[in-house]
Amino acid sequence: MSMEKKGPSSWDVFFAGFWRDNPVFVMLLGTCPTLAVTNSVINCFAMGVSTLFVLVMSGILISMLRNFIPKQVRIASFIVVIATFVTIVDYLIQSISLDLYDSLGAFIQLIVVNCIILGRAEAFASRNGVMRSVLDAIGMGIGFTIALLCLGVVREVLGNGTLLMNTPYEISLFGPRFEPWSVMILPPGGFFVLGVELLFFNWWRKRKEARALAQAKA
Amino acid sequence: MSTEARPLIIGSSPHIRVKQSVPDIMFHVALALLPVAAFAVWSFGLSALLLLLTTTAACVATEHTACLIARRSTTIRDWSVVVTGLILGLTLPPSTPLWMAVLGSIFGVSVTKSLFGGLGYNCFNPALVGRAFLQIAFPIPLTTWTPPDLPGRFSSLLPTTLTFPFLRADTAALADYIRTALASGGVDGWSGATPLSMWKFAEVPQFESLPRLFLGSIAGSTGETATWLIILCGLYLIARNMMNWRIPAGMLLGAFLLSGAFWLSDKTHYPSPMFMLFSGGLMFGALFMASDMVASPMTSAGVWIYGFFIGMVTVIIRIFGALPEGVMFAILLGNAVSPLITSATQPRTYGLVRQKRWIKQ
Amino acid sequence: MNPESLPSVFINACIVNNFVLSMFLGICPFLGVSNKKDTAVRMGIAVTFVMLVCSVCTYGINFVLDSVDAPYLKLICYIVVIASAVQLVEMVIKKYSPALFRALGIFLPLITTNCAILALAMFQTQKEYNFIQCIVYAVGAGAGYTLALIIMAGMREKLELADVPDVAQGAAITLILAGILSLAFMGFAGLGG
Amino acid sequence: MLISALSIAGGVMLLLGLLLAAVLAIANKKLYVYEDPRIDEVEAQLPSANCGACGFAGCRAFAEAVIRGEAAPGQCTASSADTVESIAAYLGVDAGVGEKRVARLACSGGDNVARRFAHYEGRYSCRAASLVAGGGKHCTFGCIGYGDCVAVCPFDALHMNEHMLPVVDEAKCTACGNCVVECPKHLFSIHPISHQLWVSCSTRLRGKDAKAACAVACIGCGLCAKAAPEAVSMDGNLPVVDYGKNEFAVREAIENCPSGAILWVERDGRRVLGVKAAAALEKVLNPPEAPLKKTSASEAEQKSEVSG
Amino acid sequence: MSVSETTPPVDQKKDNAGSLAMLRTLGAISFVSGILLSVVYQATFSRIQTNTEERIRSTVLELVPGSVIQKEFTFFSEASPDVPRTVYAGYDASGTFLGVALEAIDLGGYGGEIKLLYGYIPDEHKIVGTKVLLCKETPGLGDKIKTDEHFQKNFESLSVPLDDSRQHLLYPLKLVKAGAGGGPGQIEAISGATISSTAVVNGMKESTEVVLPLVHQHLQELKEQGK
Amino acid sequence: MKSYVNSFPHGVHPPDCKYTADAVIETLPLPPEVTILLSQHIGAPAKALVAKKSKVMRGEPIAEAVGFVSVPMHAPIAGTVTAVDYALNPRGEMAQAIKIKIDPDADQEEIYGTPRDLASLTPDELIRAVQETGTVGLGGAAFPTHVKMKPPAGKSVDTLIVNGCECEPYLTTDFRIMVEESDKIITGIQLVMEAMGAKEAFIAIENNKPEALESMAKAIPAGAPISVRSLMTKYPQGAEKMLSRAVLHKDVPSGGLPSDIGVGCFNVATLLQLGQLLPKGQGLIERVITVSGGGVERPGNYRIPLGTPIRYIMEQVGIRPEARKIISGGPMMGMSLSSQDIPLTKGMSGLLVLTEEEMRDGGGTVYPCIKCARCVDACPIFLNPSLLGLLARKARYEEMAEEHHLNDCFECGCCTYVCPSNIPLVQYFRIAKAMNREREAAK
Repeated sequence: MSMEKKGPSSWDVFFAGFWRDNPVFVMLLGTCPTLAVTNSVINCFAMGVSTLFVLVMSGILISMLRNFIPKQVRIASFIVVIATFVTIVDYLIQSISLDLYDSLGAFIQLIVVNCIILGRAEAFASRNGVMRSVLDAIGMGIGFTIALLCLGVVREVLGNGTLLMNTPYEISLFGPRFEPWSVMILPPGGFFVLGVELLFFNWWRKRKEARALAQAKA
Repeated sequence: MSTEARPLIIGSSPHIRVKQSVPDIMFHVALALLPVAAFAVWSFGLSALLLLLTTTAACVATEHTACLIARRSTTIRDWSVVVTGLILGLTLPPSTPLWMAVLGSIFGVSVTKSLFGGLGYNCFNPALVGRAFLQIAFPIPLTTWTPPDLPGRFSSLLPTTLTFPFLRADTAALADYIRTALASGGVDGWSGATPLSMWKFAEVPQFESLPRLFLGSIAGSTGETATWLIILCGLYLIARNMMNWRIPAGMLLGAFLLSGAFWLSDKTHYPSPMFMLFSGGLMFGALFMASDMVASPMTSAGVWIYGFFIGMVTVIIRIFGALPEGVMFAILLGNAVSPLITSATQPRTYGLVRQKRWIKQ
Repeated sequence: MNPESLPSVFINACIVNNFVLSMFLGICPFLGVSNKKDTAVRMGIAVTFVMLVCSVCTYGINFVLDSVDAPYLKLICYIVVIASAVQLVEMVIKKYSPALFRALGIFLPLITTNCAILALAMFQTQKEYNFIQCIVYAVGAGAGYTLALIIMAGMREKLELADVPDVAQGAAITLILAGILSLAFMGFAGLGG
Repeated sequence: MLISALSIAGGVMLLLGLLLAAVLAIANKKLYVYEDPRIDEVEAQLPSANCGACGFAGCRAFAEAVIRGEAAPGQCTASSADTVESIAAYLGVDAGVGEKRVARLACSGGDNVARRFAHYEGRYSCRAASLVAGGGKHCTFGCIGYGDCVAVCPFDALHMNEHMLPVVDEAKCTACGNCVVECPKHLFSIHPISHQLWVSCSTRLRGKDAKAACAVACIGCGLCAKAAPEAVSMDGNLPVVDYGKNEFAVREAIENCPSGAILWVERDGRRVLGVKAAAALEKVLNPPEAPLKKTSASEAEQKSEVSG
Repeated sequence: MSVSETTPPVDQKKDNAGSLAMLRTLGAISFVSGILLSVVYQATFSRIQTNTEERIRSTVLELVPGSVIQKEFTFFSEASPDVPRTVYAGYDASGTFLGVALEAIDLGGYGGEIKLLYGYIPDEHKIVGTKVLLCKETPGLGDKIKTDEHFQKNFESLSVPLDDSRQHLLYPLKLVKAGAGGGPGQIEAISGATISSTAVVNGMKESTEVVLPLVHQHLQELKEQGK
Repeated sequence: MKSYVNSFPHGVHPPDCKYTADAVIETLPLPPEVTILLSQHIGAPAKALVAKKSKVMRGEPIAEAVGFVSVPMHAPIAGTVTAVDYALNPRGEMAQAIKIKIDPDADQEEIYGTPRDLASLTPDELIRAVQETGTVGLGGAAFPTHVKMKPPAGKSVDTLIVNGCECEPYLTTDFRIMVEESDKIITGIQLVMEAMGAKEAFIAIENNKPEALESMAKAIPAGAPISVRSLMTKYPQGAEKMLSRAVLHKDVPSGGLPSDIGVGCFNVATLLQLGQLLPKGQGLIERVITVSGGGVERPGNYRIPLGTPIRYIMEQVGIRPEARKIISGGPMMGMSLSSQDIPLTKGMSGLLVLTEEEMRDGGGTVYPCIKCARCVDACPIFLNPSLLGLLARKARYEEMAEEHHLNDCFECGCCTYVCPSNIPLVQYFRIAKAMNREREAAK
């Protein structure tokens, strides 16, 4: 790779967000939408893609403008940029499908305050070039979508007995006699599922660390 | 040099201790629950028996498994988890499908107790969390009631009891079963409601007669019906100094006063305070759930406030909320605020001028 | 109760539709700052204050934007005003109370990205509240946020002394605690109309 | 229509932007607090152990001190040499790396050589035991052996050996001093690794009494002081090494020690006994009669608290 | 954060930038966003408008069985003359009047406003189905009003006869607990989503009480318009 | 506000086990050798006045006080000093001690002393005389009595509380001396009142000791401002703070002394010694202790010379093979001794030899705290022992002291006694206090 030894390679930047530095499971960012929209898989998907779009667009713009923005108005400027793109997404979705727009509730607009976006703008895009920022944004966006889906699948399957409900591809997994656990699509279910998934994530990471340590010793 | 062969023991003072230990206390609580359980089996039959056995076994098994996973020595011998299992069983409707009971047990014990570090560290009463989880997850089966003393209750199970795991409980079949059974006993008509929901959802509020409430010949959760027995068993624990009497006292008083105030304002719409006290799970909640030591405040004043708070919230939820019964949620809320109550009511230390400890600047 | 009446607006915002526990708003700071009671109180007060300011600003913005017929600018205006207000508050605290600043740490800037505040602006617009209702709504939401924070802090202080298994420590156990709390708050459903 | 909408939108936003920028600009002038951004950078490089070995209240306080020039990066004993180097390079200051220092234990009395004469029941901790009639070990000056030091070591540099005596892993030890504070008998102290002659006993008793309590106790014979008179002197019954004259603290001093109370610590942390002492110890440890049994039954009981 | 960021060189002068730069930057960015948003809004406006209309059209056609043409009417009731009441009439290909779709709105939902259309066949005095247009209810719970079959069944063929005065409903709509329905005008709630169910029923109640008499009043007009 | 007549709120009721209440005080034969620890009191250790091979007379001063907060030591037997060296003390430390071997030919009857006319002494001289007797608080604290008699500048004591509660189970020393030697106690009280300028004295006795109440009431001379108070039988009634609440309904301020509220608090045994020693100008050389517990063959109340090795006492009273623990003091606050080589000190008010069945401590499994709040209801100074215990488990010692008033705890043991989880709370608190002291010192 022609990259200088300045930091992680582009591939690392890209893939980090998927799992190793997953914004939800590792950095605990963007928990609000993670909890709020994950009661059906399709919502997760739409939310993930919208967030990805905003992340990438704002990443591009902010990394381009990073040298012109004074430190004091940094946050305000970033927010303006982000809010612009969110509003754009909002109108785009409305013009594509009103049904999808309705199913996401207010949370499209709340992408503005998703800490992932401002967090990446602050921590990455304002310090890196356009190319790397885009890679990071795509990686983080996909990581976010993966995390949303991790929750969404569990919540929808247990809470409704289906996958991809409200879409033409709806699959009923357990047949009509399934008793849905309505708690799963309610707020407490969101907290529980994320809590338990974090628990497994921690366990998995600890085990990996322990193994790495054991290997290093051997 | 005679004693030198066996070295002296050294240890920190005090060198004597009271004999009552944690397993003793928990064992007696379980013991005090047994008459209530027996009455439940007597009024609701085989299904109730199976339900109680299932929850107890499932709770014990969950705790044991959790200990194995955490590589700790098992803690099932301290009886606390048996108490949890019994309480959970006693708060469920008799027709609860067993698979739901198992799910509630697993959820309650693993999430509320094991994850928090086991006995003594749980912030909430595990049985209650299991119950609330089931209530929210499966609202319909958990608000489907069975009348007590059904003919044939000892010869057959209720149709929903053995529902296949994860499948819907057939409440229609249950209603048919009940109607048939009642008809064979010469009774027609069954509203399918507890005294509380009859009051709340009926067109014209219907108040159950107090003696029936007191004696337990009403529909309700397995263990909540026989008020007299619950009081007796609670008094046993209080007499053995294994329960803080202030909690049930505060809770009953809180519920009594608040519902009394409402009752005085409109006697036709609001139920009498005695109805409030004896209906639903208030008595059972006061004596066996709110009084759970682990999740209640530690100071005498705090315990009164805690009881009072739960009693009042129960009444508020019952009267204004969407649900007919609020004891469970009220106690959970009480559990949630109990650390705050404890720290706010810590009495003045001997010889100390009271400081502002709540918010330090 | 009439859902438009002031007590009802308050109870609704504070308890029944608690921003944290039933609307999933403002979770990040909720997880971050709920470990000590006094920090929780301060954070709660800060959030309530910002909510109040933003509620008033939102009312004004709506008025202006409706008069020039540019509804597409609402979101951006809300967020920019909120962001600036928060930054101003941050600067004031940093200047006059470094200790408080250290206590709230990185979470002060996070109030900017606290969705609870933006959501408040959006909900009050959506519900078409009048000025008084807006203020009551903001105070109620702030009080609900503070309540959730303090209850959580009380329990987490207790939990610090417990033997929570390694894998569950940190966010996992906090989320589960929040879940149980949210379960308990479900009991209030239907209250206040 | 389009034009007017555009101009309204542009105008409103421009006004808003300018207004906010103005407010922030004024606030920036009035309320500005300068904070050196290097503090964050340095803190980020530090290990965040917050061990306090540097003498400051946590890593951030240390970072502030380093920036102010009141401390050298090398004072952080928990950082690797690379990190120290990198901080020093970042700030353009001298790293100020000192000689590696480690914690040393002034006791050799494990359960194989030192006797316990009372059976302690209660919390499994040295501090707890020491408050209960001294812990029940015959030598009341020596290590109690319940491993409090191990528990407080943040760097995993201490572990208990099979005779319930802590062993310092000098490679991992960062001289943070936690064990020094924790040990109720005050047996630990921090020393540069060049202090190789080491008195590994703390008894104040005279020869006979000391020997009765512990096979490796110093009997106060003074042979070491004779072998290295410039560096070693006797204080009561115990030799003291004057590390100010470390060059005279020669290895010969340990050769005549009859008990093994004074020993030689190699640079890699190995503890070497004198020939005589080694032979004497061999006799104690593999005598005609069996060595003393550990009180293992009681430990199981005491540990039950941890599991229970 | 474990991604290591490349640090820009520390420049203390730049750190505390001048007020002018702040004004310039924030002003410029805001201005550009304003323009951008305005453009996007204008560009998408007609699409969204069409979407909304198309949605209503398809809904009306769906709600009024057999209809292929939809027409919009606005009536005013005497009780509340300043509120326009929209009535979507459905006709078959030959222009025969089949029924109407009516709007019901209630603000008392969990997430605020709920808007739905329901089909009404004036000749049969029957409601023949509903379709939720706007719903911000909790996904999976409140929004069951859209999907819950049991709840939908309430409206599949709901008889709503007017009383003799032709001004009021004979049986006003009424929400009852799940499983307790069956009576005329009774609608069974979704258990666990009482608030949303209440909002739906309240909205429909208000709408039926006002608009159904109106429809009958203007029935002739509606029938003629199809020709 | 609840008023606690003749008692204090909270506290516990352990079984009283006073088996030796009727055993008249006996005198044991003199031991062949004694070991006088130079620090048997709180304060600076005494400085030896004798060297190896010195001949000493019974009652002769053998060590002198160093400074004000210190007391001299006297030879309890006539004999020869064999060594001035390290010896094991009750705390399990090696401390300086004088060892004396009995001289079989010496006259053990005659006791060294310098009688003087007490009436002519000024209060200050009286206090000095008290110091010369070497008297310390014989209830167990071993705080030099003369220091206590001289309250800090600006403080004065007008009320004297005489502690005859003996609330610890098993112990009957104070009870026996109140029954047998009430006159001398009254003498002691009067001397102390005079030296301190106190106007009033209350003799506080728990109501389970009617004989002592009666005997003390009888001994009070007519007209003397001394009265007997019968208090509720409850542990720890005999603690200074509890006494001042029970008798005077006043709180000793946190971190302060009884003299802050004008109270002086003295144990009956201490006053007995003063009443006995001061007129003759003698030193403290022996004391009465209760030897009791299931591991003893002849339990009773014995008058024993200080410095007598425990082993000798045990030989005299007979120790059973099932004896597992020897405690100096009572079972609630006493110290367990690690060896029988430890000598009798001034602060030992009893020796309990407990068997396995008697001590229900340590053997029980420790369960996690179930927040039953029994400790909260037992703590006589209104702390939250449960919380403190949990904090201690996590080593948050400084927080315990700063926010939760750890330093007000006087380790009465009520919390540990009632704990159903067998949590060693008091031990945790001792550790915490020790760590805090050390951290403070390190700063």
